[in-house]
Amino acid sequence: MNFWIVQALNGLQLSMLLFLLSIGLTVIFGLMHFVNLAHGALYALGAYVGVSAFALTGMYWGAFLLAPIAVALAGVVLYLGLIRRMRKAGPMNQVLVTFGLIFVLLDITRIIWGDLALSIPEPQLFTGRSEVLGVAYPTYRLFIIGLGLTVMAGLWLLLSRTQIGAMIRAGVDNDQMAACLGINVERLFFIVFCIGCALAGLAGAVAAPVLSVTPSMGTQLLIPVLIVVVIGGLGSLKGAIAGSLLVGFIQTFGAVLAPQLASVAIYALLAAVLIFRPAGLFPAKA
Amino acid sequence: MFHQTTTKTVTILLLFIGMAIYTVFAGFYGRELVIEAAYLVILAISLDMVAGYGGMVSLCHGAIFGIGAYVFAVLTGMMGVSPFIALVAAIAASGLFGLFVGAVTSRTSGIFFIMTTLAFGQMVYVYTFENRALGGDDGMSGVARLDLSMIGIDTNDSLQFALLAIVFAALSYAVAAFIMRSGFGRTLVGIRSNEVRMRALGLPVLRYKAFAFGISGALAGLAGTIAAQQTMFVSPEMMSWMMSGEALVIVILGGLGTLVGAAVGAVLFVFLQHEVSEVTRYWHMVVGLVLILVVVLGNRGAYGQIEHLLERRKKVAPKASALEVAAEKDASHA
Amino acid sequence: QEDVIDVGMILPYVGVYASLGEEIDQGFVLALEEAGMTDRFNIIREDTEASPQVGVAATRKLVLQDEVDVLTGLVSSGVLAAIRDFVDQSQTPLIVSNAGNDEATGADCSPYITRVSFSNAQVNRPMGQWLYDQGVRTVYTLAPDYAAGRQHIGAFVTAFEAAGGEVLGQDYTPFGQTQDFGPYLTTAQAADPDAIFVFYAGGEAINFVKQYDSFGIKDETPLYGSGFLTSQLYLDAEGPAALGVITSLHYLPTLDTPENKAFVEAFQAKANRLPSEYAVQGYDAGRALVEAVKAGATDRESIKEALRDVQYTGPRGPLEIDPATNNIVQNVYIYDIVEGEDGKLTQELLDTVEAVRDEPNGCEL
Amino acid sequence: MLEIDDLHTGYGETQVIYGLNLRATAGRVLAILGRNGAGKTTTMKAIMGLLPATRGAIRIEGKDIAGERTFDIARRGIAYVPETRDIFPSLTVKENLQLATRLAPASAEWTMERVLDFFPNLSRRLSNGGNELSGGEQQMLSIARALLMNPRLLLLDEPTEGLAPIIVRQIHEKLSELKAAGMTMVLVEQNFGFATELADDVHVIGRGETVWKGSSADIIADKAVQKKWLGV
Amino acid sequence: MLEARGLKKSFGQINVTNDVTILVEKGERRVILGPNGAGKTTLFNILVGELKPSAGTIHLDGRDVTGDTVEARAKRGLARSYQKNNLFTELTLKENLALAVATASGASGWFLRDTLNDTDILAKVRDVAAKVGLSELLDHPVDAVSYGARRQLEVGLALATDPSVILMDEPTSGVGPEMIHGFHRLLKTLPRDLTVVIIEHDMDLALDVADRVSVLNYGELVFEGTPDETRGSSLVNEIYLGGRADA
Ligand SMILES: Nc1ncnc2c1ncn2[C@@H]1O[C@H](COP(=O)(O)OP(=O)(O)OP(=O)(O)O)[C@@H](O)[C@H]1O
Ligand SMILES: Nc1ncnc2c1ncn2[C@@H]1O[C@H](COP(=O)(O)OP(=O)(O)OP(=O)(O)O)[C@@H](O)[C@H]1O
Ligand SMILES: [Mg+2]
Ligand SMILES: [Mg+2]
Repeated sequence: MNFWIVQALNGLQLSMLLFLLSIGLTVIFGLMHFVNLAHGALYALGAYVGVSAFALTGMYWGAFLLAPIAVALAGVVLYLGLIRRMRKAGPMNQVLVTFGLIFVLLDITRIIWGDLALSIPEPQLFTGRSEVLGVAYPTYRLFIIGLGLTVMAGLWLLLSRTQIGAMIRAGVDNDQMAACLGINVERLFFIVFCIGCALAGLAGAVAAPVLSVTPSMGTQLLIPVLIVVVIGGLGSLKGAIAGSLLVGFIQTFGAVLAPQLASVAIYALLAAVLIFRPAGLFPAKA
Repeated sequence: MFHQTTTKTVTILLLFIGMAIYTVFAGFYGRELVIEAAYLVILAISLDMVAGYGGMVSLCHGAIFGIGAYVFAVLTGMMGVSPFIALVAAIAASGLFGLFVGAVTSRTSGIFFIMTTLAFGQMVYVYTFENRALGGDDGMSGVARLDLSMIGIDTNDSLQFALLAIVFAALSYAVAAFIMRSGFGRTLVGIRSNEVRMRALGLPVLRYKAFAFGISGALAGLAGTIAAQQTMFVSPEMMSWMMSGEALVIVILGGLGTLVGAAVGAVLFVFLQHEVSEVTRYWHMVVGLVLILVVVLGNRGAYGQIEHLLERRKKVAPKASALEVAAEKDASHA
Repeated sequence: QEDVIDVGMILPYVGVYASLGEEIDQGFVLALEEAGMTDRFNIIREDTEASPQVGVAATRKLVLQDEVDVLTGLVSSGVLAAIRDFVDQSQTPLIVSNAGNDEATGADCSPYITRVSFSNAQVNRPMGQWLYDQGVRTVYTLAPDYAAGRQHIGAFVTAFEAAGGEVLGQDYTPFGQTQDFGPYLTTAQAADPDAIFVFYAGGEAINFVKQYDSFGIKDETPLYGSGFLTSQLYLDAEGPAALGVITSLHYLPTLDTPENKAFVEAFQAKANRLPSEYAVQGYDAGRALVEAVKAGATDRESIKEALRDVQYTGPRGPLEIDPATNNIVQNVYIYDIVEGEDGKLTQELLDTVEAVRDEPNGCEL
Repeated sequence: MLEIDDLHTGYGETQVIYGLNLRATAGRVLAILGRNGAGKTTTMKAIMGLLPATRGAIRIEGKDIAGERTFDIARRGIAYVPETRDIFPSLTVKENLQLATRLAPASAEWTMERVLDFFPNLSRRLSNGGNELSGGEQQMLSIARALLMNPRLLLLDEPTEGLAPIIVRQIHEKLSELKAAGMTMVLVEQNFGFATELADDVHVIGRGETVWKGSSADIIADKAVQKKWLGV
Repeated sequence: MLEARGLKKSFGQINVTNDVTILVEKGERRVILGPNGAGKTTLFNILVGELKPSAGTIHLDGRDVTGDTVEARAKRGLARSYQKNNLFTELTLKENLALAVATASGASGWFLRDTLNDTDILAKVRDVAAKVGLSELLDHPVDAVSYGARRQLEVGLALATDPSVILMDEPTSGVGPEMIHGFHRLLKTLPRDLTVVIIEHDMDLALDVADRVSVLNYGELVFEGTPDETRGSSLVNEIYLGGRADA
């Protein structure tokens, strides 16, 4: 029994981590329909900034705060210098440009931080294990679960209580008409992009104590995160949540129940979902 | 829609002739580069057929390329089958796999299509990576090259093999161009433009898409057999999504939906990669910057930009209110 | 004036293995400098990017175009396997400075391939008996699902079962895709073994050690493994989580021998950090070449012959080339991680298994 | 209210409008007529800033807005009903409408309730996706959306297209009410009867220029103009 | 020729098509009227197979096609035009029409011959273009012609497949008076064995060409009759025309 509780927590924890990692992408890719392959690289950048911030402040929370800010700033630079032009250039060109960005960001992190794997320790507050549901579970992982749920709720509120979600979708559907309704699509996307980047940075800082910080961490993550977003269906927060839960639990229980198939499990899942639901599980109304 | 314009003909001829001349004068290493460029040309053309004309952007062409290479490698290396038969079998196998993927993914579109193809590609990759009988992650060596000694070609000679690879690339272009300007190719463009309408006009769209993907897969498989013969070695690396991504980058770099662009992109990519890596260890960054520049400076890819400048649709602009003029004419007849 | 010897160095300088390539390169150069023979050698570097295809191309270029006298390097086994036939056929001596696949000095051995690093089996085999002797009767094993992972674990398991131990379960985690080991750790723990034995390297090693610690399994089930798990390169990143982990490896920077002290000092002066096993492998590749040249070797054929007779005591202790396989014969050290005087983590030597030698395993030289 | 002087505009290298002049007086309805392809829509787009004016001036209450960004123009109180309706497909009907209320003042005349009252078809479809509406419903939604912006100037590009006669009549009544209430409108129509009944002034565009100006009554009387420029 | 019986379709709670039976004879001109949202387009979508009805059968030329795909029905000679333009926007008008002609004639499967260079196909393209008044615009891409021209192309694409039954969804909306006249003339000159079903709001045109008129309201078929009966119907007047006697 305990075994299954812990495994379920493992699944939930992985789901939330995936959610944190993918939410920035969902925001940019799902809402703006902008294919940002460099999301993984931004996440890695967040983790690296986290490492430096930790070294600087000696505190985990320094990393937690500075990483999102720094990556959002990187987002500002990227947006103004590049992304703005690419918004209407079509998905192929976006793929190419952000593919190029991956290379550039990767080498920049290598030049600054080197090739060796780095890491930061868990925050003092969340070391050790805590009792939940009768089992001892690593506290920091519980923190990740909690943070994931918080971000989820926050975004849910933001998108359902304000018109921002609708404005963004309108801008994507038809930016000329959106402008005719007085929406400053350009500025809206700028903000969305920066928020997406900040979330990538946050994910990096959160993942750093659990996963090692390496130059390749971003590329490694890109595929699972894309899978999460696509399985869920573009443009919906609900989809991102469903996608991360599905992928998190399939990965976890795949590893437990059929380890020899673990490596193909998520690809099989992706193929199956898209063959039967060609637009993902929760497609936006389009 | 595809038209074999003068610009295209001249560019592609210059490209292949240039490659051939370079091959003759280059050293051993230069020839290796030419061979690499040649099979990338084929791979990129095969991808451009479906991505550029059919709107089916595939992230499993690396895997299909790898299937061609592996089938060829297993047949010649492990089973001692004649390379000719292996070549045909490899092309058939990758074509069939393409057909299969095309058939099951044809209902999805856009990013969903990309991701489904990625899934199939990765499944092939992971399967190969973990399959000990195929050498697992270590890959497999002992691949044979085509034996063309009866027509006096020694494929073990680097110059002759490189020239042979160029011939294969040129043939592939010719085949692709021929198909793209046929009724089938036109139909493919129609599907890309508006699948729903094609269906309403009576076209069994899914079958056409699957078929196109199969043809493209066969070409990608051919590219794979050349790659396998070049190094006489295959590894799962060839099948990974990075390979597919690279193929896509090549196509966009050269100009999506132009065929010639795919070829130009491949040569450019190989050139860039090797020239820059001579200069700096951080050559990825330079290549990345070039990619970004190409897009920022025109969105059309290197060849696409040239074509645009040369052929800037002379006729495009309808003289204002052509319809109105027509209507007036009509009215006066009535 | 003696002839300059062209050395083709095939290493990954970009990609996941870039830091290893860098270490090996520095070690190699150090050996030449130490011998005062930098002028005798002309190093031509080629990047493999950890991709077999690129590796093959690079090797062919070095051999056919640059016509080097000797090749060295190779981090990934896949690249080694890929170039093996070509190296053998072109009759170019190759000094392997990392890639540990057993076949390279086993069934697929070649007189032209000499390995001064290790074989996967060599590093792990001693742990089988040793663990049993410590009273461990049952283990659960974990490793990434690729050829090297299976070899590392396989050698250990064979030896452990021969000694009388029992393996309760084995999991192979998807290579390069697994970042969260939680589910595997929970499963392993549920099997209730006396110990867990693993092979992980690089980023995976760091993730694994930290996650193992955070799940609190350490208190009940000790962690053993192949020494790459707690290599000098990753200790800083692993932090306190690595304390008490016991592994085996062919080199420790803390070895208390004059040869090692001198080496560590020289390396630190050059690179400003402690050398890892990779640095030593690079060093020994250079040193072996230096020894061969000192013995009068000048071209491909004579280098190949001279390499077989190389024998000296280096930083990792006495070593020689096994004429039966061309693999290195060396000590394997069993060590754990403790907190050093300066508060930093360091390796503490627990036991030494001397002169470990691989069986020919089908190699006929 | 709206004055256009010597407007030149087009699509990229294709010039469509050559020196167009236009006056829409406050509180009156101006109908722009012309054959298919005459450049009516192009003119509307230029007013909204969706196409750049390569020459000439577009003035709203004396202020030149040529070159201003579209959303700024919209915020000046100009609402646009495009001929393609341009409903946002991934938004529900309700969201489509809500977006338009963002900029409206609290005391706005057109509220959600009033609009839904006016188009009961829409109130039954509030939670449907924008692309799930029938063609006519989309047209209604597009008009409703423009009204909800409570504009000072309303640009209507073929507002009756695809509407059943009964709805056309209702819209005619409502637009007449709006006109009576002092709203300025610019109307593009193929429905000659509808346009001339509603409009005070009529401009006819042909080949990218204004080729005829006058009042509704004038053009109703002038069969020659109708035949020459409209093909009626 | 085209016989639909007992068709039902609902989206969520709403019945958009409720037990609709429409029997159209060969060569008949049938006009479908109805207020906005009555379910006219939905009916077309069901007839051509883009929507699956929850009940009912559809026979085309005596053959049950209820289970057939869109493309299969199109191959049997059922063509449609769309209310909302559904064109190959980045292609030229000629390419648009050629695609339609080639698909219908089987040339879309040609591997060796170019459909854009085929005299038969081009002749057919020009013929259709002339019919819908687009001859002057053949070389322009769709996205560079005016809205009215695009509406014409809608009809052109359907005609180009040489159908035996053609469904046209508001073909004249957004089209200027003289083009409407042209279209009116076109309808009159279409071969008499071609079956035509039109959704149309232009009453002058509709009642002039119709052999019979069907009126839908809230998904139900509420009226069917000749044009004269339609003119006289108070029901039609009430729900559709809005008390306008002059229609
Ligand atoms: N995107 C475009 N690119 C190039 N030319 C265009 C474009 N859109 C329209 N045109 C041309 O501009 C001219 C005017 O088009 P416009 O749409 O303004 O006509 P209109 O008067 O609104 O006609 P309609 O009554 O058919 O809507 C037409 O000749 C058309 O071919
Ligand atoms: N996919 C859908 N989901 C939900 N409701 C839909 C969908 N498609 C159509 N409807 C609804 O069904 C009803 C009938 O739509 P339809 O398009 O058939 O009307 P129509 O008679 O063609 O009207 P119009 O003359 O305005 O084009 C409308 O009220 C519409 O909102
Ligand atoms: Mg218009
Ligand atoms: Mg309709």
